[in-house]
Amino acid sequence: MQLVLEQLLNGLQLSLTLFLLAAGLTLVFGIMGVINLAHGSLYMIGAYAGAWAAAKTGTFWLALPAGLAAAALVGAAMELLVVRRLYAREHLSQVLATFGLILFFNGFIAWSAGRSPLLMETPPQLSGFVEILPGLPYPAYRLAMMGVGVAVALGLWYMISRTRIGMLIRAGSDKREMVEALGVDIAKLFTLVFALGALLAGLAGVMVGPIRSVQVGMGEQVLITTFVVIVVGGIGSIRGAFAGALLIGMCDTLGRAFVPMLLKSWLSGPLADGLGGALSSVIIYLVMALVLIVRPRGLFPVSG
Amino acid sequence: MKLTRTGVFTIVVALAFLAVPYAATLLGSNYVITLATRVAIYAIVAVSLDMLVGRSNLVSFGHAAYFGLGGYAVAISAFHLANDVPIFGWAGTNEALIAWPLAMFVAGFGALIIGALSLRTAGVYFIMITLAFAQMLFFLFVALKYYGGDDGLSLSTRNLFAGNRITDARTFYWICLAALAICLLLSWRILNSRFGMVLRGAAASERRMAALGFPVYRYRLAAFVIAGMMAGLAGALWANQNRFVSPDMLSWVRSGEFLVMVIMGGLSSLVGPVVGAAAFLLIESYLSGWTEHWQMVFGPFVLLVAVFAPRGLWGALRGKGDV
Amino acid sequence: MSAALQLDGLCKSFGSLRATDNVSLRVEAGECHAIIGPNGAGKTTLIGQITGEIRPDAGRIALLGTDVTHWSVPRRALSGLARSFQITQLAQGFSALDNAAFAVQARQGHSFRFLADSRKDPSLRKPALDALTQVGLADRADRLVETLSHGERRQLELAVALAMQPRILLLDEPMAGMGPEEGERMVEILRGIKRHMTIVLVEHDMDAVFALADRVSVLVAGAILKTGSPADVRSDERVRDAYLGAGSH
Amino acid sequence: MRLKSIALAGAALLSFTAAASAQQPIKIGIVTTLSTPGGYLGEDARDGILLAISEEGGKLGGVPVQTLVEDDKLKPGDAKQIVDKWIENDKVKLFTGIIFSNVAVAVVPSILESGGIFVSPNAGPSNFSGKACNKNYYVASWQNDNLHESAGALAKKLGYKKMVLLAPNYQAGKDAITGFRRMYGGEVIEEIYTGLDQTDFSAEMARIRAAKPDAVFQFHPGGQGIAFLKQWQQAGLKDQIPMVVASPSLEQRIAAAAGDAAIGIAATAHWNTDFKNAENEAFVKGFRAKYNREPTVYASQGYDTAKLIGAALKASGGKLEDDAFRAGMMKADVKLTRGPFKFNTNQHPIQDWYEIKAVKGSDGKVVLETGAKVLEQHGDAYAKDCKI
Repeated sequence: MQLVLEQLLNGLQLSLTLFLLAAGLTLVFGIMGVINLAHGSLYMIGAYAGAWAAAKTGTFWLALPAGLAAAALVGAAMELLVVRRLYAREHLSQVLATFGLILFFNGFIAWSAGRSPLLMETPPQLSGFVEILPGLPYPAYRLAMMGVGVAVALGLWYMISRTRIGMLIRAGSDKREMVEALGVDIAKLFTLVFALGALLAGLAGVMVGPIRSVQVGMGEQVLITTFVVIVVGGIGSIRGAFAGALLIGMCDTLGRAFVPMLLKSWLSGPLADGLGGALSSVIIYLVMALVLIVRPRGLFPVSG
Repeated sequence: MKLTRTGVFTIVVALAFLAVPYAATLLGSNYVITLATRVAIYAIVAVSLDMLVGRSNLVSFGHAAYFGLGGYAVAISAFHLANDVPIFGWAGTNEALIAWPLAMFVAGFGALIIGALSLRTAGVYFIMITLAFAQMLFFLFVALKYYGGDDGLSLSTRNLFAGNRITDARTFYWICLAALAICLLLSWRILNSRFGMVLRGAAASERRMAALGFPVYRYRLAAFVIAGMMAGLAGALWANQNRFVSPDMLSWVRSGEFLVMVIMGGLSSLVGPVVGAAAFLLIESYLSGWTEHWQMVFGPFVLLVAVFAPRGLWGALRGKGDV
Repeated sequence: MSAALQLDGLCKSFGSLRATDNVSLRVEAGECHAIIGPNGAGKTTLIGQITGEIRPDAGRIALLGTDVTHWSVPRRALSGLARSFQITQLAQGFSALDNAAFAVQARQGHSFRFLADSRKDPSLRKPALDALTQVGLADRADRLVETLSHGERRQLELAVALAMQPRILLLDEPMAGMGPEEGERMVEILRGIKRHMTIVLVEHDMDAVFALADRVSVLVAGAILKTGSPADVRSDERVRDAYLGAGSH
Repeated sequence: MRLKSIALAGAALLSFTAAASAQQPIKIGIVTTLSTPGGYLGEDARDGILLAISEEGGKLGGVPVQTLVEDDKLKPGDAKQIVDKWIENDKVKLFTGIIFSNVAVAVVPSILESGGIFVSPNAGPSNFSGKACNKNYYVASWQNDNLHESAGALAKKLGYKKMVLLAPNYQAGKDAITGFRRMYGGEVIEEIYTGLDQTDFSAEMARIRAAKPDAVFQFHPGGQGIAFLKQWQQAGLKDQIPMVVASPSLEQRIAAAAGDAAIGIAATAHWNTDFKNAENEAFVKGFRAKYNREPTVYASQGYDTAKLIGAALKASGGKLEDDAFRAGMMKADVKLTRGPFKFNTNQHPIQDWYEIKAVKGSDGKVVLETGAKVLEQHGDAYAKDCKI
């Protein structure tokens, strides 16, 4: 029972990390209609900038702003130099251009920062445990990550439902004229939103620094899962990204946690272990397929 | 008949392919042939992908899956043959005329299932879902220990072609070139047939085609399967050329590269994808030989093509209005 | 004899908006039945339900006596329902003749024919050209769609629908965006067609409606306010208030 | 258009023009992984090889050499393409550099069929160590199983009775578990297979905690290994359950990137920075000076590979076709950074394996410290099937 609870927490934690990545991606798509394959690169840039700052200053608390700033700045630059030219274009051009960006960023990081994975330590304040239930300690850092994820979700919800920017965002990409008629500089708004998406990716990057490997290509490892999340949730919907992240994060974690165990109850040991491993690595794709069979536009389809 | 610019360049491309073996003799190196064979194989994939992306407006980001399925079909039958367990109880699976159609069938079957699900969606969903399905197959092959997992599977020898050995580089090149020619001819005929008109019409206006009474989904699915089969043939050829397959054949990066080829060459043209495949392989191989940081040059190059030359190299070469 | 098109109690809501509110309508074979209504009356939603692009929440649709409520768009089209689009939906990059030939091809059954060049197939080209001739576009046959004038595209819209040789022709604002001269030409063409075809005409242009329609239904706020002869409708007080009085025309 | 890059050591050029005997340099094709997350492995192997060459002034074993280097992108097909090019265009006969087994499996047959020689600086897949061994195929690093056999031996030596084993769900991972079990002999409570690109291991760690083993063996090379160690520490398991790993899951770069999370982990390796022999001290010093970073086990293997090639070239007088090259190779008459070394009958190493522990160094950084010998002059299980 305690194991189940712990695994649920693990699933929730993975979900919230996925949400940070998915929120930025889906925001950018929902508002500007751009698919950004290089979203994972922004995550990598956040992590590298964070690791670099942590190494220079010796504290995670400066790494955090450094990572956020780097990702947001690179994101803004990306929007101004490249993405801006792609709004009116087909998804195909966007896929291609941002594919080129992935290659560039991977090459650039390898060239400038070297190929070694970088060190990034857990901040000492968060290196301990919290006993959530008697006999169930949980790493403080992971709890903190969950807190950040929830805070970001709430913040985004507030921004979108209560603020002027949120209203503009809700107006969506197809109502450009309307937004412009309100006297909004749409070009600036887009740069801002793109930078915000990048910032969220950077936030995810810095935060996973202490628990994952900071290295070239780390963005692509999470990119496809993030896509699965937003497809399941409904591309362009923040609510969908949240639901999708929960579904995918939970299925992935619980699949890895319990599928091999269940298989073991009616298969021999090694076979069950192997099959369980294979099954849990494709489980999120199966979930996605199932969702799309029932709802081809995701759980929270966005009109238009 | 007046010769258009497209016509001229098409002939130039064809002559270049025909001249390869002579160039190899002149240079005294078979590498030109090996490289041209690779170009021909990738060109088949690019042509098949253009049928979807260029002609049908279906941006498949998982085309490597069918390429890989085709390759694995050949490799797995060879593997069973080598281990004395022919798959279907008979030993002819080393014959190209059996193994290659089998590869096409397997790839086409995969495309049928993936397409049937993916085509329910459209636009960016379609891009993502094809990507995700290909990724799923990739992970499956990685986990498939019996067939080598991520180490892949080696073929001890190339298939026989109508009973003849095709280990000679030139022979194999001619076979691949013929396969490319057949695929080009087929795709040209298909695109101008009634079937092709429905596909292209639906790409231009799906609503119109539905209102006329075309169940567009079925036509697209058929196109998806045909393209998957062509990619499967290319995969079979690739497996034969390298005498090796690995899950890397199905990776999403490769799917992305196929898209780059098609767009770099020029969408919705007959020869464009062929030019794109050639340009892609030459540029990539030149760059990665030139600097270990090739990605820093190649990435921006891809980006520039996407932003400034959406009609691709072929689009820039050929005259306006030509098809 | 069953009606060409019969709607029974159709309802469709989008959120709290009732776009179609219990609409029942009977279009007799051979008549030209106009549906008019102010902007936002629910005409587009109604057309969508008739063609099959929109599923009704409740109600029943019968074409030529067959219940087609759950049929797909293509299936309804093949059973004899042709439509034109308010905003032209022509296949760009194709010639006028190609566009008409699509319709002929659809009518001839499935198109799983992969090798023969369809552009050299007289069984497609000839009927397509006939349809173009019918709307006076024969001399534009080989022009690409995007090079045609707006009026010509509207005519081509009609030609494509005619090439389907439908039993029922559903015209969605065929006069939209036309100048007076082009409009008159279109009315002439439609008058010729109307003699041998059932037409459902959804139109804004009142002159055209009163020139062509045998009967008129007025749609207001998703519901049918009145159905009757053009003269009846024209003199109806409520219609005047709801629609004509508000005076778009 | 020559599609190649020639990393021609400047010194080689000098000796080329100055030397009285205008001997053609021997071309060495180094196809290795420089991009992707695995790029640092190839970088180190390449730099190790190049260091050995530059120390000798562009020669190996007194014979001038010229290197060609290209990135295989961890794609077997690309690697094959590069090798084909070098065989055909540049007439390269001697190859090295390959890091990953899946690349080796694809490429090695082409090299051997062309009459070429391959000396592996890292990959030692079982495919070519048994029945399919070849007289022109040498592995200077290890037979892949050795890594995990030594870890198994260490676990046995440390007295662990019940263990949980983890590895990625692909070939190398499954080989790791097989190899480990071969020498371990104790009870395996559970085998857990992880995903190829998996970055979060919390679910697995909860399973391990629930299984309550004496110790854990895990095989996650590169970035996955770093993530695993960090999360292991964070889950508080580091102080509860001992961990045994093989060299690829705890080498110098991983230790540096994992930081404190690596401390206390027991690993096995056949080389370490602190090996006390003259060759190694010179190598470590030279590597630090030239590249301004710590060498890894991959760098040492690259260096040793070059040294072995040098010994063979010296014996054959720079001829590759000669049987003398092979005789020189097999004799391995050269001192390597890792100490005693000889080739087995299947041309894979017989060497010593040591316990390696990550400890906090005097400067606060993590260093790897060599402990006792775990396996002495250890060969591999496949050699008996090899008939050359």
